Amino acid sequence: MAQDREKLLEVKDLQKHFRVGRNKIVKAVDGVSFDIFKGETFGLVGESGSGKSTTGRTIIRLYEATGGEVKFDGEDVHGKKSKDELLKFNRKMQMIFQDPSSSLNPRMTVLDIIAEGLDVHKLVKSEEERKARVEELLEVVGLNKEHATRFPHEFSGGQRQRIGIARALAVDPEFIIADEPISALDVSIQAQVVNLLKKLQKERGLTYLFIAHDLSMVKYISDRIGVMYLGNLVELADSDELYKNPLHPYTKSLLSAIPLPDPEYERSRVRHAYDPSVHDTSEEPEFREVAPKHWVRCTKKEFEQYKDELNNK
Amino acid sequence: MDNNQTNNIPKELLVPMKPKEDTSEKISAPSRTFLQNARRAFLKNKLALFSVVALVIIIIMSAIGPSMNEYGQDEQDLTRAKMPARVPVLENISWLGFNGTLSDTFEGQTVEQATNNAYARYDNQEDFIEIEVLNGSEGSAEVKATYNIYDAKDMEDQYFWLGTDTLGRDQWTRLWLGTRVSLLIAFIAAFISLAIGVAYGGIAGFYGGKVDNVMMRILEVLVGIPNLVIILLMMLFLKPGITSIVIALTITGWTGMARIVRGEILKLKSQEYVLAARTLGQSNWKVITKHLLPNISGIIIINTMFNIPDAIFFEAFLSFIGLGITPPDASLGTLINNGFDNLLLYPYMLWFPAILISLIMIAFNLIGDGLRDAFDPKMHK
Amino acid sequence: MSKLLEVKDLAVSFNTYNGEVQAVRGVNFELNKGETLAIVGESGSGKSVTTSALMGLLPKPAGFVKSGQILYQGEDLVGKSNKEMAKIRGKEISMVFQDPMSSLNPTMKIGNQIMEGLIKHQNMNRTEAYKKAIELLDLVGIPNPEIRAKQFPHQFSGGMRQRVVIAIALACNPKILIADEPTTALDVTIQAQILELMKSIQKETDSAIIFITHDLGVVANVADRVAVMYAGKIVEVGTVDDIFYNPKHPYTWGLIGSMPTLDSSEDELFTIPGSPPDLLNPPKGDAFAPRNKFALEIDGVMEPPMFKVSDTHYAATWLLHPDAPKIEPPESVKKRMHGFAKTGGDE
Amino acid sequence: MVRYIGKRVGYMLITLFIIATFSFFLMKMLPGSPLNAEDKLSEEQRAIVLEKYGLNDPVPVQYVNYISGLVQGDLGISFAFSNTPVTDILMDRVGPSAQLGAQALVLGTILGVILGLVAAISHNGFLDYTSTIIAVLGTSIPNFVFAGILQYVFASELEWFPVALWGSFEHSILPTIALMIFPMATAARFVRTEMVEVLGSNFITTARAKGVSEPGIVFKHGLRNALIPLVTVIGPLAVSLMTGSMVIEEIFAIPGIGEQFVNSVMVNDYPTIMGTTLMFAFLFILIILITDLLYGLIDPRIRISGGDR
Amino acid sequence: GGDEESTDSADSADSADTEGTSEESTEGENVLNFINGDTIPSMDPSMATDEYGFQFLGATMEGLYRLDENAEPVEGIATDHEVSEDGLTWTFTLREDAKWSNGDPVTAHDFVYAWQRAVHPDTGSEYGPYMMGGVIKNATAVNTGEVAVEELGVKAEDDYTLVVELENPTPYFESLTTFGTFLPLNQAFVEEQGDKFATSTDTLLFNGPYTLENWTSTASEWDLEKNENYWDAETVQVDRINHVVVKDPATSVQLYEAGDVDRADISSDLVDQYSTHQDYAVSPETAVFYLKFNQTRNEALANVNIRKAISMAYDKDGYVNEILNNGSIVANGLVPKDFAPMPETGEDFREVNGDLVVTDVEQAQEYWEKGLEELGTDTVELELLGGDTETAKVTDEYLANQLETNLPGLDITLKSVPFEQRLDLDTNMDYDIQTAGWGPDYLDPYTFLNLWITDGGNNKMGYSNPEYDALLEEAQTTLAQDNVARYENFLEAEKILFEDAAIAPIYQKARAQLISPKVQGVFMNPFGATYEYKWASVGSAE
Ligand SMILES: Nc1ncnc2c1ncn2[C@@H]1O[C@H](COP(=O)(O)OP(=O)(O)OP(=O)(O)O)[C@@H](O)[C@H]1O
Ligand SMILES: Nc1ncnc2c1ncn2[C@@H]1O[C@H](COP(=O)(O)OP(=O)(O)OP(=O)(O)O)[C@@H](O)[C@H]1O
Ligand SMILES: [Mg+2]
Ligand SMILES: [Mg+2]
Repeated sequence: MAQDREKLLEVKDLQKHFRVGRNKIVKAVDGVSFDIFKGETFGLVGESGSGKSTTGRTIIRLYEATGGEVKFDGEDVHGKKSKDELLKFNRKMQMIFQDPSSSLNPRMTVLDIIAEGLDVHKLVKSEEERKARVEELLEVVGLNKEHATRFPHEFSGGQRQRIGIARALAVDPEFIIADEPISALDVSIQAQVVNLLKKLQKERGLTYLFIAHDLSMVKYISDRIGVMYLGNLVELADSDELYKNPLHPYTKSLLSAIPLPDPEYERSRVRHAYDPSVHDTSEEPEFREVAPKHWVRCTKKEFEQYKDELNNK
Repeated sequence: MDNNQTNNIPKELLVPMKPKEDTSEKISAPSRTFLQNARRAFLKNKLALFSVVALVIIIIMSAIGPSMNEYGQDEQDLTRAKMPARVPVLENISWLGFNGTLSDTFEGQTVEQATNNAYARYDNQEDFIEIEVLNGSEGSAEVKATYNIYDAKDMEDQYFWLGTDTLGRDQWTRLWLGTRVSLLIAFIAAFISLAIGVAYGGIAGFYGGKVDNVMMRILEVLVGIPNLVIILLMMLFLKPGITSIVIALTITGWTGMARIVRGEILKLKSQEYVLAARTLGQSNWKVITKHLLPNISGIIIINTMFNIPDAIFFEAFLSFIGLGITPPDASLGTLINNGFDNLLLYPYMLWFPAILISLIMIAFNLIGDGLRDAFDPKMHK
Repeated sequence: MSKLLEVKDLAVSFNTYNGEVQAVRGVNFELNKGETLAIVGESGSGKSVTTSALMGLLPKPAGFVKSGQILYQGEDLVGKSNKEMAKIRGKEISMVFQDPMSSLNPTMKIGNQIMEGLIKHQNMNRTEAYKKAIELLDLVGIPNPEIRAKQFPHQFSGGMRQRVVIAIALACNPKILIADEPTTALDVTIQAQILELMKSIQKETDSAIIFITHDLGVVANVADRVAVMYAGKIVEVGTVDDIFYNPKHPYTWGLIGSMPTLDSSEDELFTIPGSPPDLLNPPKGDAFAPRNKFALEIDGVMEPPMFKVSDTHYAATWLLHPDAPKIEPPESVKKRMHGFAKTGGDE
Repeated sequence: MVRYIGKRVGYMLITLFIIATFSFFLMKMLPGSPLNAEDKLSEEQRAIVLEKYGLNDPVPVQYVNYISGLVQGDLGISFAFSNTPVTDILMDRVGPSAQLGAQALVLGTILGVILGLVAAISHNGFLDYTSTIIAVLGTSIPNFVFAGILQYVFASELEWFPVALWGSFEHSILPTIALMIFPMATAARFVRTEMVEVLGSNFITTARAKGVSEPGIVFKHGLRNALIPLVTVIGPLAVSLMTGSMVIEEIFAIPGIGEQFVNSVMVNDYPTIMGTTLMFAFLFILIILITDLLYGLIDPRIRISGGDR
Repeated sequence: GGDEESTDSADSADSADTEGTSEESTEGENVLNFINGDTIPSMDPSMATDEYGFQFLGATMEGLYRLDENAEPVEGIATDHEVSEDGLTWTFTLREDAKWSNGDPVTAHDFVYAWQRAVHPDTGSEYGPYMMGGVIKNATAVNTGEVAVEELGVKAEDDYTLVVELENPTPYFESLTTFGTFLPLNQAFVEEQGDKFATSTDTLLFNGPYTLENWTSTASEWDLEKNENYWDAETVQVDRINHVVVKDPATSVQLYEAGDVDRADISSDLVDQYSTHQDYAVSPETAVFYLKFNQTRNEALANVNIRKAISMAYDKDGYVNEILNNGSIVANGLVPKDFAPMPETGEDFREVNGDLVVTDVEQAQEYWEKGLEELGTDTVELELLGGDTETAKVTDEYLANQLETNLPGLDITLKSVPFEQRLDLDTNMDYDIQTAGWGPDYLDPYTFLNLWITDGGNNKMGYSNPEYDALLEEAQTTLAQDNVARYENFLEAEKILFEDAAIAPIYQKARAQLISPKVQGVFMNPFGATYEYKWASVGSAE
C-alpha cells in the first residue's frame, strides 16, 4: 500500500560510531539503508543494543552521523547548516521517547512542556493562544485541559507518554520517530497509546518510524518492518510478509521468542535460538531483495537459499 | 467464597450502572501551580518554616535591634567596660545569666585567702561581692564570689542586655549590627557562588569536551593558588571593607559550586527530556536554563547553604588579617574573635555571637533542606 | 499437592503525609509445592507490595502489614523480627527483583554477591561458596563463569545481570522463589531464555514460584495458576486455562483484549479507559466499577465477593451473581479468546 | 592505568607551571623586598641587597631564573630568615601540619562517616536529628573556639593532655580533635544524604532478600556506594587540612606550615610565599589526582581512563 | 608565711620536673623553661634587626661590655678602657682568657672584623651603618663605598688591645658596645661557613655565657646551654634554658599554669584574670608609643593647632588602665620614664621635663576650633594607620572614637595592616596619623630625640624645625664632651617637639607576666637583649 507513495525519508548507508575509551569504537549503526514513504509506519525491531535508538537519533540529528546520508523530503538532513533551516527541519521531524518518566522535565508543568515547541518556533503570539493550543493538543491526545498545570510525576505512565506525544505534535510535524514509546508501559496502557498513534496518523497523515523490540505490537502498527542486528539491518519487508515468511535466522529467532497470551500456544512453542555461525562467511553480506519488497542481508549463496525457501512455502 | 451472603442482594441493584460523568483521565489530586505546590510543601516542613521565622526575626532584629536601646554602635565608655549581661525581669531568674553579675570560683589556702583573691579580682568592691564558701577545708579552700558590678559602678538603672565589650560598647547593639554585616556577606556570597559558579560549571558541563577540559584546568589553577596570596594582592588596590570581601569572595568562592554543577550537568545532559528539547530546536541557552538548572536546583541550594558559613568565616578570617570589616564596624566573625579572647573571664562576649551564628547556620541549613524538597515536585504530596 | 504458603486476608498500608495508602486490601491465595502462580495486574495494583510483605521487606517505616496472616509451612511470618526474617530470606523464600540494572550492588564483585547468601545460610566457607557460585553462574547459562565471577555488574549486559539475580535467588535452593517482573526490562529473546531457565530450574528443584508480571504472554508461558489483581485485591484467580479461555472478570477481559496478537488486524485495540482508583480513599463498592462499562448499580454500593466459577476458578464480580444480567465479553475480546481457544473452558 | 597516570602527571606539571608563572607575576606586582622597609639602608646598599637576591635583573630574567631554579628544586632564599633556602623552611614546617592534617582527616572522616551512618539508619529519628545538629554545629562554630575550649577543659582543667607544643603523639591529640570537627561534620552530612538514598535503592533490597544482616547491609553494601560524593568533598578538604590551619597551629604552638605561611605573608617574605603557594598547589593537584584514582577504586563503574567523571 | 611560699614553690618545681617539655631534665640540673614569641630570624650580629635576634645574641655572645642589673656596663671581653682627651679615641683592653666555643681565643681582630663587616657595603647590614654611622669614624663613608673598609675607625693594636676612633665624642659609647651589632666575630669561622653562617647551631660560634643548641633559623624549639668555655663560666648558674615558640597569649598562660614554662606574658585581656595570681609581676619597659602626624599628606595635619588639638583630645588614663591594663603608664613626653638619669643630679629626665602634653579636652577643643578656622573648614577627614594585632586594633578603635567624640567635625577612618606593610606605608609617607612606638638602641635620650631631625631616616612625617635640629646637632658635636649641657639641649629639644605638637604620646609600655619563683637573677635590659641571663639562677627548687 505505502510503496506507491512518495518517499519522505531516505536513509542511505547510515553509520554512527561511538568512541568509547581510547581506542575502542562501538559501531552502533554500521551502514543502514531504508526509505520511509509518506503516511506509512515503518517499524524497526531488534534486540537491545542493536542500534535502533541510535539510528533514530542520528536521523533526527541528535547525533552527528559518522557516515552515510539522510534525506528528508529530498533534502540532505545532515548537510544543513543555517539556523533557520535547522529550525524548519526540527519542526517537520519529531521524536517520542522510550521512557515516559525521564523524557519529561520533572520541574516543568505540562503546559510548559507541550508549549516548548510552540515557543521555539514562535507558533503562538499570545499567552492565551499558547494556552488554547496546549489545551487543544491535550484533548487530541485524550487528556483534559485541567492537566495543563500539573507536573509529569502526577500522571500515570500512559498519560505521560501522551504528554510526550502532544509535545511532538505541537509543532505540526510530518514525521515522528517513536523510540520504543510503549516498552515501559503497562500492557493495558500500551493499547491506549498505540490506538492514539494510529488515530493521529489517520487524522493528520503522519509518518512514523516506530522502534520497538516487541514484534507483536510492531506488527500491529507497522506497514513495513526492518529488523536490526548488531548495527545492521538484516531483513526488511511488509509486516505481514515478514511475519509469515521470515527468512533471516535472526528474524526467525526473534519471532519465535515472542510470548503470546495463549497458554496452549505457549506450551507448544519452540524457540529458535539465533546462532550467527550458520551464516556463510565467504563474502561480505549485502542487502538483497529476495522477493519483491522483501529484503534480506545475505551473501550470494544465502540469497539463493532464501529464495528457495520462499518458493517452497 | 462467602457466596451465601450474596443471596439477599436486592435485584434492582443488579442492573447495569447508569453511565456517570466521564471519569477517564481524572487525577485525584487537586490542581495547583508549581509555586503553590512548592509553597505548600515548604509550609508543611515544620523545621524549615520554623527556621524561616527565626531567620526573619534575626533579619528584622538586625534592622531594628540596634535602635532598641539608647546605646550607639561606637559609643565607648571605659568606665562601663566588660559589663555582664543584664535584662530587666530576666535578671531575677539567676540561672539565665542575665542578672548583671560576674561570678567565679576562687581558690586559696584558706577561706580568707580565697575571699581576698576574689576581692582583688573584683576591684576590691567588697560591699558588692557576695561570697559563698564551697569548700572550707584548710589547705584547699574554695569560694564562689558573685560581683554585682552594676551596683558597684552605681549603674543600678542601666541595662546592657548582652553586656558590654572591652571598650564599654553595648554588645546588643553591636551584635545586631554585626549580624547585619555577616548576613549581607552571606547573601552576597550565596549570590556569587550562584551566579558565577553555576554559570561556569554549567557551561563547562554542557559543552563538555575541549571547552570543559580547558575550563576545568583554569579552575584548577585558580583553586591551586591560595586565597591568601590573592587577597594579599588585593590589599594593594583596595581599602578594607565590604567591597574587598566581596571581591575576595568573587575570586575564590564559587569554584566548589562550579565543580559540582559541572558534574551534575554532565549527568543530566543525556537525559531524554534534554534530548527532547533539542529535537524541538531549543537553543543551548534555553536548554541549560529551562531544563538543566532547575533539575539541579536541589544540589545547588544545598551547596549554597554550605557556602554561607564559609563566607561568614572567611570574612572573620579577613578581618583577622586586616582586610575585613574596618573597626568600629563589626561582624559576627569579629565579635566571636574578640569574645574568644575574653572567653574565660567574660564568656558572654563569646556566647551571644556564637549562639547567634549557630542559629543562623542551622536556620540556613534547614531552610536549604526545605527549599530543596519544595522545589522538587516529586516531593509534593 | 502440599500447601507451602497460605496468605490470608493480607492487607498492607503505607503511611504518607496525606494519609494511609491502602496498597493491598485483603488478599488471599495459596501456593503449592512445585507450582507457578502468576500474579498479573496493572501497574500499582499491589503486586510488588504483596510480595514485599511476604519477604518482610516493606519499606520502613511507612509500610506495614495492617492485618492478615502469611503462613509459611504453617508458621506466621507477620510480626517476625528482622533477625528472624533474615534466616528465612534467601534460604526458604527468595526473590528476584523487577529491575536487573539496579538490583546488583555496583561496587561488589558478582561472585561475592552470590556467595554472600551461601556463606550465611549454608555455613559454607569461602572456597566452597565460591565453587558453588561458579556452578550457579554456569547453571544460569553464563559463559566463562570463573572470569565472570570476578567482574562487576556494570560489565554484564542486562540479560546477564538478570541471570545473576536469579542465580543469587536460587543459591540456597529456596522452597519459594518470588520473581517480580523479572523480564519486563529485557528484550524478547533474552526474556524467552530466562523464562526457559526458570522453568528448567523449577523442574529440577521442585520449588514453587510466584511470578509477577503484567505481560499476559509471559503468563501464558510460565504459569500453572493465575491471580489477577486490581486495586489491591485479587479479582480473579484460576488455572492458566481458566483465565485465558474463560475469563470472567471484566478487568481480565480488558487485559486480554488489549494485547495484540500477531494475526490481529483490528483498527483499534481494546483498552480499559480511565485510571485505577486512588488507594488513599478506595472507592466504596467495586473498585473497578468506574472503568467498567458493564458495571452494575450494586457495584457502587457493595464490594463483590469471590464467586466460584469452578473448583479452581473464582472471580470477584457481581456479573457472576446468579441474578445479574448475563453479559458477554466484548466482541474483540471474545474473538481473541476464540482465537486461541483450542481447548477452551466452558465457552 | 600507568599511561593514564602518566598523562595526568603531565597535566599536573603544566598546571603547576601555570600557577608558578601566575603567582610569580602576582608577586612582582606586590611591593616590598627583602629589605625591611625601615629605611636604614642607603641607596647603594639597597642595590647590593637586591643584587644578592637577584632582584636587579629585569623581571623576565628573574622569571626565567626562578623557573629554572624551580625545575632544579630550588625555591630561592627566604627574605625573612637570612640565608635560609625556602625549601628548608618548607621541609621544616610541613611535617607537623601534614601529620595533624592526616590525623584529623582520617579521624574526622571515620567519625563523620559513623555519624552519617547512624543518622541515615535512624532516618528522621532522634539519632538522625542529633547527628544533624552536631554536623551543623560543627560547620558553624569556628574551630579556634573549639580549640580554645578543648585546651582549657582537657589540658588546663582536667590535665589529660598537654596544653600545647609539639613533640609526642599526645601533643597532637587536642589539635587533631579541633581540626577534625569540620571534616567530621562535612562527612556526616554527605554520608547521611547519600546513605539515605543508597539504603533505599534496589540492590539493598536484593541484599536483604538474600538474608544479609543489617550491619552487613550498611557496611558491606551501603557504605561503599555512599562514598563517592564524600571523596569529592574530602579531597580539597584534605588539602586545606594538610596545608595547616594557622589558627590551630597558633593556639597549640605547633610549628606548622599554615602558621608559617601567614607569617610569611605578614612579613612580605615573597620567596617563601611563592614556595608555599607552589607546594599547596602541588598538593591540591595531587589530591585531585588521588581523588580521581579513588573514584575508580571505590566504584568499578568509573573507568579510570575515561574522560568524564 | 615562709611555709606557704616553700610549699608553693615546691609545687611548681615538681611540676616543672615531671611535666616540663625539656626532654632530659636530669636530676640536679638547673633548668629553666621559657617561651619565645617567635622564631629567631637571624643570629648574625651584623644582620639581626629584631628583638629575638638580639636577645639570643646577648645570651650567647659577649661584646666589650655587658649591662648589669642597674643598666651599668660591666666588664665583658674588655676589662677596661681609656678615652682620649678629645673623647674621640677609645682604647679597650681585652681579657686574654676569653675563648670562642671552638677554643679559639677572642681577640681584638675579631672586633675589627665584625665591625668592618657590619658596615661593609657587601654585607647589606641594616643595623651596622645605622648604629655605627656618625659614631665610629668613617662608618658612613665605608658603607657608601667612599672609602675602603680598612679606613673604618677600629684597629687592633695587638691581640688584646682594641683602638676605636669616633667621629664625634659619644658619651654613651660604652653602653653602645653592649649592643648586638658590636659583637665580635671569628673571621676564619665566618668565612669558612660562607652563606651558611648563622643559619643553625652548627654554623655559629659563641663566646658568651650560653651556647645556642638545637637551633635552625626556622626552629620553634631550642635551648641555651651553659657555655663551659665562657671566661666567667663560674658565674653562670643555670645549666640550660629551654625555649619554645608560642604566639598565642592564652596558650602561654595555660602552659605556665601547667608548669610547662616558667614565665608567661599576660596580654591585656588576661590581666583581669591573673592580676591576683601570686606570680603576677609587672616589669616596666622603655618603649614609648605615640601618634605620628604626617604633615605632608593632609593639609589639616600641617596645622599646628589641629595637631595640638588631637594631642590633647584622648583620655590616656582610661586607655592605660582599662584597655592595656598591664602596668603600662601614660606617656606625656617622648623620652620614657626611668630611662635616662640627668648627669650630676641623677634625676630622671622625664621628671625634669615633666608632662609636656596632657589630656585636656576643653583646651583641645579650643585648639580645634582655632585650627578649623585657620583651615577654613568645619570637617576634617583623617586616616589612622595602625597595626593588626588585637591590642593595636583596640587601641586604634579607642583613639578614633575618642578623637571623633571630642573633636566635632573630625572623621577618622581606620586602617590596620601587618607590621611590614605599615613600615612600607610609613616609608612612603602614605598615611595621615599613625600609631607607632620606639624602643631605645642605647642609653641616651638621643636615641629618641634623633628620630625627628629633619629628613631623619625615621622621621617620615615631614616634621622639620631648624631650632630642634640645631639643638641636637650641638648636643652631638660641640657639647659632646659636656654631658650636662648636652642634656639641657635635650630637654629644650623635647619641649620644642611638643610645642610643635609633632607627635602625640600615648603610653610607655610595661610587661605583665607570670614569673615562677624559680626564676631568679633574670632582669630586663632597657635596650638590646630584652632579658639578661648571665646572672640567672634557679631558685628555691630544693
Ligand atoms: N552515547 C553513546 N556512547 C557510546 N556508545 C553508545 C552510545 N549510545 C549507544 N551506544 C552503544 O551503541 C549500541 C547501540 O545502542 P542503541 O541504544 O542504539 O541500541 P537499541 O537498539 O536502541 O537498544 P535498546 O533496545 O536497548 O534501546 C549499544 O552497544 C550502545 O552501548
Ligand atoms: N513506599 C510507598 N509509600 C506509599 N505508597 C506506596 C509505597 N510503595 C507502594 N505504594 C503504593 O502501593 C500501591 C501498590 O504498589 P505496587 O508496587 O505493589 O504495584 P505493582 O502492582 O507492583 O505495580 P508495578 O507493576 O508498577 O510494579 C501503589 O498504589 C503504590 O502507589
Ligand atoms: Mg533504544
Ligand atoms: Mg511492582
